[in-house]
Amino acid sequence: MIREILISVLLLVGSLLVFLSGLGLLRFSDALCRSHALAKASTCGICLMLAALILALDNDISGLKIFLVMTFTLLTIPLAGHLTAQLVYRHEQGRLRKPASGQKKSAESKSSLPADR
Amino acid sequence: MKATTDSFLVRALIGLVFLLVNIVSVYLLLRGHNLPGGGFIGGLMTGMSFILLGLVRGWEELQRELPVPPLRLASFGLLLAMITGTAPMLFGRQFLTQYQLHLDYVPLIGEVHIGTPLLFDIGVFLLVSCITVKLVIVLARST
Amino acid sequence: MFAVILLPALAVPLVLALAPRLGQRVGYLVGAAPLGSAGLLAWLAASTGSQPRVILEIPWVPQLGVNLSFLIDGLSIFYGFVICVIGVLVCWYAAEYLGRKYAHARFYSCLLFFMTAMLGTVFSNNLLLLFVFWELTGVASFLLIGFFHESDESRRGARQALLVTAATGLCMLVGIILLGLSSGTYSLATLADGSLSDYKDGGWIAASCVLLLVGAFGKSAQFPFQFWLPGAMAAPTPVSAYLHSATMVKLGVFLTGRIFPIFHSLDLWFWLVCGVGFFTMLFGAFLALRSNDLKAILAYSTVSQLGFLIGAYGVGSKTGIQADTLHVLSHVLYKGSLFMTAGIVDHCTGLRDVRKLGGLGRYMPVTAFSAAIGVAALAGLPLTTGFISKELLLADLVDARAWVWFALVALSATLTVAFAARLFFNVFTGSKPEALSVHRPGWAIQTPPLLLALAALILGTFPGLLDGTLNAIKVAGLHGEEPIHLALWHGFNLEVLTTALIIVCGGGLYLLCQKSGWKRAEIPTFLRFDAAFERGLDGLSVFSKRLTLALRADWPPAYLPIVIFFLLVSLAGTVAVSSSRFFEGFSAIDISLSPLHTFVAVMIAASLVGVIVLRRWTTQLIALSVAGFFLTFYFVLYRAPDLAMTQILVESASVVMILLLLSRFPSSRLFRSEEKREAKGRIFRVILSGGVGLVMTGLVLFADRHSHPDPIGPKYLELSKPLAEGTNAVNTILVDFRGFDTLGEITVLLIATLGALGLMMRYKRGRAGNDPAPAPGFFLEKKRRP
Amino acid sequence: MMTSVVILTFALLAAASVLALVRVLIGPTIIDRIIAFDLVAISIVGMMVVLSVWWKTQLFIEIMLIFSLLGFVGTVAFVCYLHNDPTKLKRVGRKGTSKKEAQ
Repeated sequence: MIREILISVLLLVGSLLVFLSGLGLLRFSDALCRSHALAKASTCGICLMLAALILALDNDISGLKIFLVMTFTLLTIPLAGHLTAQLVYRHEQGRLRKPASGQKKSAESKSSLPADR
Repeated sequence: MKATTDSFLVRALIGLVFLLVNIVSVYLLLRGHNLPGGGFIGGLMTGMSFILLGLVRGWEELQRELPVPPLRLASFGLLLAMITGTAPMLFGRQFLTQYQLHLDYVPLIGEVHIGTPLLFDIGVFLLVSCITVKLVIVLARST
Repeated sequence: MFAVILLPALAVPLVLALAPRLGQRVGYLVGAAPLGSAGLLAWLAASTGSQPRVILEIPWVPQLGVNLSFLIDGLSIFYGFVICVIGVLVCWYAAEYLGRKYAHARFYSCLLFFMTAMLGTVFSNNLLLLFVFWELTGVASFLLIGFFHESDESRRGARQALLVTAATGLCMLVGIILLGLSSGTYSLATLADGSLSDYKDGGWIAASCVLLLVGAFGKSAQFPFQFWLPGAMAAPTPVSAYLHSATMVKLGVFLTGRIFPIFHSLDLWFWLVCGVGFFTMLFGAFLALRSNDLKAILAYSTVSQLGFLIGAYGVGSKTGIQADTLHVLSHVLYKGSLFMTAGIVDHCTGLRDVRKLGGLGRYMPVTAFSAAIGVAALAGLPLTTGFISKELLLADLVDARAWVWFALVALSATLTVAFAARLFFNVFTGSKPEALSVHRPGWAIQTPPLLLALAALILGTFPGLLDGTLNAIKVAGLHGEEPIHLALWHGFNLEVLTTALIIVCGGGLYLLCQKSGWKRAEIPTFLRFDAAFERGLDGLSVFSKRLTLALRADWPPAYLPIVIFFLLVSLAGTVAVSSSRFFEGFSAIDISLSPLHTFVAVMIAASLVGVIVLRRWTTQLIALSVAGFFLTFYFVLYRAPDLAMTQILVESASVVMILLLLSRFPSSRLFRSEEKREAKGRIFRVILSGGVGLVMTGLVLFADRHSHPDPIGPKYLELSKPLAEGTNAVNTILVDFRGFDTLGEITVLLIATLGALGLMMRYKRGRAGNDPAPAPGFFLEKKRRP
Repeated sequence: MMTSVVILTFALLAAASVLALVRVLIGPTIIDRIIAFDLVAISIVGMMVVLSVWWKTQLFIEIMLIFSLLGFVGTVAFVCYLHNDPTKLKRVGRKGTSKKEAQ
């Protein structure tokens, strides 16, 4: 019974995190933050769900395999995030807005990145 | 696609990813007969891993690193598949009859069940992976 | 039996080996092969007698009814002898004629290959086998006509000959199949004695008879197809002497003889065969009169004589043919010798235009003598076989009361006399134009024509010698029952009178033309069928080039919508036509949407809309791969892991390759002009794709309703464990049950890759500038230099 | 209890992928689209996890691995493609706005 609860908790939290990363993707103002959202939140979400899967399938071989999947996702998704972030950074160089010194300043500064239909 | 990403992080980790993917692809190949997997899938995964390597490290370097020219390996794969097909004809059986062998006390692994379809699958594996690699390398270097 | 046919072919490797060493003299050795065949044939004929006997019934393609079965009867023995004996003489003549510099090995191997094909055609009993050998002779004639492949004229002549004979050969094939289907058998022996009435549906018989005759007419250069024979004169003279006078063009006559017992009771037989035959005779004689080149005159005279031979088959259709083999024999003898003498004249003087020749008699008396006999036989003067065969034909015509054909034959005979006289007198007598340098031919080259001419003379004066053999080789269905009695003088009757008249008028016509200096002697343009044929061919290629350009085959975005549009129209059309049957099952579909499936379907649809809406290639590619991911998830929903894996791997591999391809174009600016043009076609394309989607869903639903009664899927699942000892049915099918398909697939994969590499390598070098022709099809390369 | 959790998780993941798809469609620059593409891949892997939890099968473990691999390969490919050709990054707007941007 505890296993059921644990699995459902893990699943819910994991999917919530993935959802949040999706939301972040939509809400954030420029590409750099979006890659930030992608890299962190979704990795953690997926790992939690995989942990839930390990618990759900209780034979140990598949557990090991899922652990392999987990390491793989832990390895690749941040790397992808890093790549995109680096690309954005290299492309924009100086034109990125400074970290918001004052609340006022960041509100009015529109996304400096040219939008692309 | 001449210069690739010059970020050190990706260059370092790609080796690990390459290794992981190839382990899984060989695993998929070997268990192909009973569980989802098989020659095509394994071959494609290995091909993808090489593409990944090429993307990150650059195609010329990949071309140099390849231990054996891919087309030769591909034709060897085809030859292997052909041999497993024609060998039974030597013993008077029909073309492409498959033999199964069931070993019980293999020292390390325990009970093993291998057969000529596995050889056939390995042939397919070699062919598919080498073809993907060769095509992508030539396509990339011809830009 | 096989030895007779295959002996020349077996000699080919021998010739190829010895030719380099023996050089010119290999011709004599080659002559041994037909001699051997002739000997074997004689022994075979002696042992079997001339009753038709089918030998060697070896099934080759039993399902189609094709078997290697050979028929020995009078007709085939006679033709076999003609082929072998003339073959020996031609080889001897060619040894002398072809000097040092020609490729003897290639020439003689083609010649021997031709002999085998001819013998095969003559002796084959199965019609389809006959067709195979028939086409082989066509190929051999193509090789031999085009022997001097440097000169454009011989190449054109060879191509023309091949095209015409092959086209008519196809008609013949259709005729054979029609005949085979309606009569149930392809073997000539059974067809010959079976009467026409008992075949199932008579309608087809007339059609197959016409088609077979078209094949025969094409091969024997009859009226509509006669233009290829003069074109074939570009071949070396031994070939012309052998193929285009003695043997190959006789195939049409032989075929008419073969199918005579089957079709002669048809009423159209008389009109068609006689009509085409005798009209060609007149037409050929007329053209011969108007042409100047020595070999062209002989070619057109051959066309007219072939008309004479084929017409002979039409005449005696009621009582059976009298002496068709005699007609063939006489034509072979004198036409062979005439061609060889023409060859000698050409060999010694290098000229073939009759107007520039003259007075050669003094330099080559032996050739002049044999040419004289040949010309006399051609004109049908007494004391030659030509006279006897013309007499017999005229006698047949008189018996059959066919006065129209009688007049036609008489007219063309007079024309023949005229140009025959021109052949002899203008070339061998009269004054020699000084510009002509003549060197005396050796005796060896002059003996083959002499032998033929002497044979024509002796058999002409003492026809009795032939009676025995002619009666021996009678074929039941073909020849009349009562024995033929040849005599020089049949008493004073109508034929002798007409012959005398013919000779007198012919002489008069010759003198008339001689006086007018043969000024009008060139073929009017509208009669030059071969020129029209060439123009037709060129027109065809121009049309096809223009068509591909019109369809813009090089710019896929332009022609793909058209192709899809027609696909749509045809599918929608079939659905509309059979709409009642198509939609009857649809009401029973239960539309229970499981939330999961609908969600994925919606997502796929949404991302595909994205592909349409987005502008740039890279963004479209991303949306496309998103759609691919969801599609793969669909397979996961249906619990098909293998399928999902393969699908996603292949898809992303292709995405990477497309990306590599995209990165080849310097920047999207290049596509500016293209995209402008694309924009306006966009709506049409969206509707089109919508239509295709609709039709596909319809088809899927239809297929779902009418699934196969006992699908094979479940069987594979059960058998997978016991037979292949593997629980994963997908893989056992791939590797074990249908291993052969997989083997085929991976071979195709390898070949396709090599092809792709070839293209890509070519393109790479192209850009390096040292490759003359850049990669075809890359519209970038052709239209705009980036 | 379990089914309701599965349904809820699925709904959340579906919402995540819808959001990602929206970003793919409207995303101003290509990089946003790449990120969104990656998130789509991840959400699909999530869905597969939920499915295999629900159906209690081990079949889909490899596919999850392959999906994450291919998500990564796709991203790397696009990034390398863009890396070599920065001109693609610029905004190619409608009606000539790109001219102004390009300076």
